[in-house]
Amino acid sequence: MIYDPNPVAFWLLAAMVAGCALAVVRARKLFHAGLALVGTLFAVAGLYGLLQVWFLAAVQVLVYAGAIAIMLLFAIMLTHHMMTPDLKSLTTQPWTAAALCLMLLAILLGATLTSTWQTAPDTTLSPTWTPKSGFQVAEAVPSIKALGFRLLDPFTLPFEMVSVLILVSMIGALVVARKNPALPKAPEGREEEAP
Amino acid sequence: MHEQVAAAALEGAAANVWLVPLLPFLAFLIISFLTRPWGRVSAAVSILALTGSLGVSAQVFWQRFTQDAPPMQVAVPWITLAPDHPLGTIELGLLVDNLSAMMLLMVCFVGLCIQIYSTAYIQTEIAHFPTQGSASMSRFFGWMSLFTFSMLGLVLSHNLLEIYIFWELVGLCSYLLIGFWYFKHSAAEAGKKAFVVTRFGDLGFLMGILMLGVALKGFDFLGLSQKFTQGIPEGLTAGFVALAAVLIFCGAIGKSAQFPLHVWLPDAMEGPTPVSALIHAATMVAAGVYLVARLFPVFHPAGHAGEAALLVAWIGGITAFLAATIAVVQNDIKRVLAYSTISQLGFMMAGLGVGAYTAGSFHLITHAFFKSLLFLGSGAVIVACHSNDLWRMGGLRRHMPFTWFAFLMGCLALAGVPPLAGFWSKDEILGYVYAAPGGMALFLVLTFSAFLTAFYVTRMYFLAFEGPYRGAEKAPADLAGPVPPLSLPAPFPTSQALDVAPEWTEEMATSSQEDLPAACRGAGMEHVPHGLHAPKEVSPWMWGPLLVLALFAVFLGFAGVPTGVGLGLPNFFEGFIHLSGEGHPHEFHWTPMLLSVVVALAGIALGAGLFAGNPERGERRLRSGLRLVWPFLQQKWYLDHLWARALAGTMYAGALTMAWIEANLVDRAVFGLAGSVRSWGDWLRSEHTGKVQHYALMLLLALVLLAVGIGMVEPGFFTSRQFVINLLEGGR
Amino acid sequence: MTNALTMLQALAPEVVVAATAFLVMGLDLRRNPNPRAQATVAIWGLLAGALATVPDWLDTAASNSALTLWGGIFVADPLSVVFRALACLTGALVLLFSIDPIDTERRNPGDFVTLVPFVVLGLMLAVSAGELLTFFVAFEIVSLPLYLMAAWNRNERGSAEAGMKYFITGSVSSAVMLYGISLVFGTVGTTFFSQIATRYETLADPPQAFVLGSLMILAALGFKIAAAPFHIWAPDVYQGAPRPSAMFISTAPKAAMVAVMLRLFWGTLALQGRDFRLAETWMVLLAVMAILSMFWGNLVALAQTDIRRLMACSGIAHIGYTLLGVLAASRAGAELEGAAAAIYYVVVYSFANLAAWGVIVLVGWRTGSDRIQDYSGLARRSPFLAFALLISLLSLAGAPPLAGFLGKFYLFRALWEAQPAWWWMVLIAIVNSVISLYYYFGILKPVYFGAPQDQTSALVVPWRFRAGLLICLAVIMVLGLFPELTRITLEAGAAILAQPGAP
Amino acid sequence: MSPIGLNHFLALGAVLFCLGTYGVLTRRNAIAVLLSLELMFNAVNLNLVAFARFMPNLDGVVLAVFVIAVAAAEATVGVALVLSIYRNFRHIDLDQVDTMKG
Repeated sequence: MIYDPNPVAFWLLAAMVAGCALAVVRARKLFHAGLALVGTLFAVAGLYGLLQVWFLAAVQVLVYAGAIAIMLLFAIMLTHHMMTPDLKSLTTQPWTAAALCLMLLAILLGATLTSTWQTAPDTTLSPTWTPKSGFQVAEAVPSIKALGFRLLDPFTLPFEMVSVLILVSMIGALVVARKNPALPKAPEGREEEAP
Repeated sequence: MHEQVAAAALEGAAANVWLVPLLPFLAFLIISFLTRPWGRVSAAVSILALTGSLGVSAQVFWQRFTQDAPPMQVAVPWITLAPDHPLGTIELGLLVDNLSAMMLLMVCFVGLCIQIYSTAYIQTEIAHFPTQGSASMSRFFGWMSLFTFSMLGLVLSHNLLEIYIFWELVGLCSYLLIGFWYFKHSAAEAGKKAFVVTRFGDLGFLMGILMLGVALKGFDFLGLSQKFTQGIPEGLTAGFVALAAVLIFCGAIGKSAQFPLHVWLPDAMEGPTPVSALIHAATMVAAGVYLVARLFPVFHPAGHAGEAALLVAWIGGITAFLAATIAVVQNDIKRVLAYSTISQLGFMMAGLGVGAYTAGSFHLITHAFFKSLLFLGSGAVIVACHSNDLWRMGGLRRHMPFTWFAFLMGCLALAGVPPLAGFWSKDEILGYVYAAPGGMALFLVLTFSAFLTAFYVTRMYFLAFEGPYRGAEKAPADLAGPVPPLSLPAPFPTSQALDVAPEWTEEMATSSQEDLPAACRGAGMEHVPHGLHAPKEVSPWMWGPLLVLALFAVFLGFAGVPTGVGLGLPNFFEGFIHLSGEGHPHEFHWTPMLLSVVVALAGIALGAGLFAGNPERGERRLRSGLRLVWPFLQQKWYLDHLWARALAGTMYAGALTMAWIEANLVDRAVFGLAGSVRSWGDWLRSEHTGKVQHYALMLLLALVLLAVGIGMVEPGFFTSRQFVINLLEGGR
Repeated sequence: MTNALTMLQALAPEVVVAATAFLVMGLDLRRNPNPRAQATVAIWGLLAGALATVPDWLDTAASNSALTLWGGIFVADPLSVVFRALACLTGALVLLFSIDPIDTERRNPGDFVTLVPFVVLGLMLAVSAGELLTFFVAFEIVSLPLYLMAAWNRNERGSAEAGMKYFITGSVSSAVMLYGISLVFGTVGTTFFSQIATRYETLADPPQAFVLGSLMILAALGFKIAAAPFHIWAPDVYQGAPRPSAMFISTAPKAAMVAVMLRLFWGTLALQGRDFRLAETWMVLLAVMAILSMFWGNLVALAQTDIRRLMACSGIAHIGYTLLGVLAASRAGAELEGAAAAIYYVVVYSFANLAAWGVIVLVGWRTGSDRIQDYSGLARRSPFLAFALLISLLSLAGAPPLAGFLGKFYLFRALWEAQPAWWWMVLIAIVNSVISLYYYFGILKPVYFGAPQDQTSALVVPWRFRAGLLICLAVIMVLGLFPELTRITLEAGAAILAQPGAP
Repeated sequence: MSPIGLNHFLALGAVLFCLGTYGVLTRRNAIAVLLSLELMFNAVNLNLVAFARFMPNLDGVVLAVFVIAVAAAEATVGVALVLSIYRNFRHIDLDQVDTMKG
């Protein structure tokens, strides 16, 4: 049978997602926008839960709401007096952007809603593997175990690449974000090619 | 040579033939990028590379000489412009046949002698320009190597387009080396003149190549030759072939300094003397002759008169005569030799024109040896006397015995004294011309030129080597200095203003002298009493190669002694280089041979009679004897002026027209167009507002527009049944 | 099944470069890091990486096959070999050109040197990725450090601004691409290139979402290569970023993305097996992008006075030309020629561009200016630099007999053969080449005929620049002199992509 | 209430994506732009997870995990760049970060 989520929960969460997202893009105070983002992220996590993808819901809360949002909040605090809307006007080109976004929405909706999707009865979730029984198509809900094997078998390379990605972005970010250092005294012998 | 046109692959020693041009090229790279600061190292690199090339080409030559093999070639596609079209692929290839094998050997050997000579010689020139130093030496040897590479590539070229590329490359090298002392105005001008004048010929050459190649659907020499073995190829008219051949010959006229494009070569003597020897006597100028020999069947299609060949013959004859007359009146030793080169090239062309394939090629080879010898000898003389002026020489026989001996051998060879090399080769050309139907007029012209040759050679020899040393004296006022140049009508800019053909002035003749720093100018020739600075023999590095070349100048001729002479020698040369379908069966005639001996001896006798005792008196008598034509000859038949005027006049008129067209038509159109293009640019540029969110907006707008464009959103899209169902039912 | 040895061979270049990257990073952690030594290590490591592609090449080109790992996540085929080697060489050259200025100005040279091999690693993985998300992650490994390198001069407004602009526009395009990936995944249920086409065959009705998803991916790729109309960030970023970073941005990602476009729009998204309509759609789209790029790039370049902005605009135009090859490659029957032409062109472009940027970096470092008028009299201040600029710009302009001319020629011919009805596009491209001559000569004229301003002294060219420029010029000349050799090799390499079901 | 299906999630994703886009295009504050970017990434994830659940195909979840990781890296870089802008301009108003144009 096709999976059937609870409509009430969906609409509630959907409203929360849309509302919080609207707050993110329209809030007058940046701090509120940040909080609204956290709200959105939680609501999305809720939707994952509604879809029974619990692992991702947890990741969403831990990594996204817990880490990324907090980092952004720190950035807000580093660059702002916290609660003050310090810009002369909050927005630029609001109407053009709104028109564009509506067109974009129309296209996205149009394309997705006229397509037929290959949905299938909820029996063929990706197989799991146990040492005893080998591959099995058993669980209706994508399990963490299945996910882990999937990450290890075909997606090994991107998995490793993501670690490199995070490493390099941290190296670079550290350099760029660091305070202006007083230019270090050049060690001897480094000046030979200076103009 | 063409009995069996089907080419074989490169085999044996010939399989290594690619090394021959490659080694000098590597030397060029090494010198340019690695050893530039060390002149002597560069010289060593260059000479080593050339020695290697010489070794390989000697092997190739030996292989060709001992085996009777068909021409060998290899080719790879180089640039494919259209894969399916016969002309769509330009090939790079190597063609090894007897002619190219012999040319390789000649170029490498003469080049090697000249380079060894240069190691000592170039330092004396560098000494005149103390700021130049070692880098100049590297520059010299680097360019010499590049030139050698280009020349060897030209010789080995397998098709017309390839030869054209190398043709231009040797032209470039010649330009670079003529203007070697680029800060000397005259040198820079001479380089430019050589470049511009030969470009006229090359234009025709390229057109001829394209005509021939496109019409015959192929550029490679063997294929072309094969198509002509049965006469004019099908689908072509004799006129078309003749026109193409004449156009190709234009290239040869330019490069081999034939009338009327010969004017650049005397000026090219501005280059260092080894350059004159290598490029403007032995190799590059022979490229035109080589080209005509390569395309011999095109000039002489079987069973046809060969109108183009007739033109070749007469151009050659005229050139030979004209240059010989001018050489008689020259006072600059290098210019005498330059005109003599032009004249001898004319002999070769005349020979090829009447079908003397073997004889023309033979003269090409012998001439390369004795003319490079003469040039190198003149270089030694110039070094010793610090002057180019024959009137500042004299008596060098006693001071420079080795140079004297070598130079004398060269002179005798050039004059055509038996049994030296020049005699046999020139005589064979004369023999062919004599035997050619309708060739009597040409024969007389050439014979007279041969007489003149013997005469001016003798004059040069006596002025330089005999009598007293006149180094300290000024030349007698009435003997030096040219007739005032023809003044041009006022509206025409002078040639100098147009940079086309700088007029000959005394300054130019002695400019190498004028530009010397005061300290070394003449090394006190004017002020120090005579005798203190007698010329000294040059270093062994210089006279050594001279003697080697002299050996060849004396004995090389025996390789091509006509069998009819009865010396019992086989005609090696003819056995090696010959055409299967040569126009005339090779008969030996005693008449031209005896005649040429007679004229040579007569010329020598006349020269000796005039110049042996008192050269000044001889010169005055010569002038009074020739007083009607003297100014004419002195002004080089006014050809330079004619060129300058014709060019200047045409160009001036053309320039006026073009100026009008440009001001009134082109400018308006172009600036109008450019203006509107620019304003479009400015308009588009204003889209770059510098605001990042504007950029992001444009990005997404572009996405939306493209999506709409490819039909993502159509009328009725949002009211379609599927859309509504999906919207309401969530796609279940 | 792939055994460990195959895997090691296929991945050898990546392993070498990754090891180099980590080694260089480790060197940076020492107490007294020596950035020039780090750069040397990195350069040799990258060269070793380029060398390590040779076994892959021999293996795949000889058997005309591809080595695939993890069911197609990683593909080692001739296309990827060419571009992996190119990425390594580009990285090495960028380091060669950048270490002197960046070390002298002491702008965290060690970290800069560390990031370069990582970026190269990302590029190598991107061109060999056989799966959308792997490709995406690989490309983020390229993009994120490049955003930061653009903002590397922390004390310069322009640099920070360039980094920010690059980041925001880049992130938007990343999000767009991800959205596209999600749509494609949703329609065909896989993100593996090799499976997308086969799965698509089984669908009843070509879904709009697939087309839109592909379009979004194409748009994001267009952003990465700075093709109009997604190019608008380029001039600002090139102008503001530190010159070495701008050099890197203008070459490496573009070349890699062209390879990815070839891979993606040739069999994967064009889906020629099923119905040609979609392939036609992409051809029209690529044509629009190509024409817009050529005109926008060339016209805006005319109006520039800053050489870096000018190079940005000319880069846009060059991508326009290259897209003609990609376009031809998506036409059945002309794939080989189109792909080979695009590859040849992009390789030639990379080296010519690197040479030109090498000069820009050096001149900018020595004089602190990028105004074209300040290049006046460069020929007298340094004949070598002027010559390098001459050759590279003439090659970019497509002047015969340099490689750029043949590159353009091949592109035009491929287009002509793929779609003779579009002859007018060839005409447009030729008109554009002519326009481009105008501004390239606008640079060369002051360089050769202008007088040096205020009698400045000779420009000393450090050996690293000399070596780097010589290498670039040598490559341009060799590619120009022996185009046939290169092109045949490329065609042989590209042949594998044309096989049905190839990734 | 009608049952909830795949398209509901997709439509929500589209809305979220467009809201994020709107934020990116209009917010003058650089950090707000970063927040909006996160919305866009979340929209993608929502799509992926919905596909994964309804198709059903576990790969969607795997992709979503990667997207989260990439988003984290992007945020890191974004914050670093914002700080760099702040240092140089003493503000983070993107509309006024326009020293280069034309």
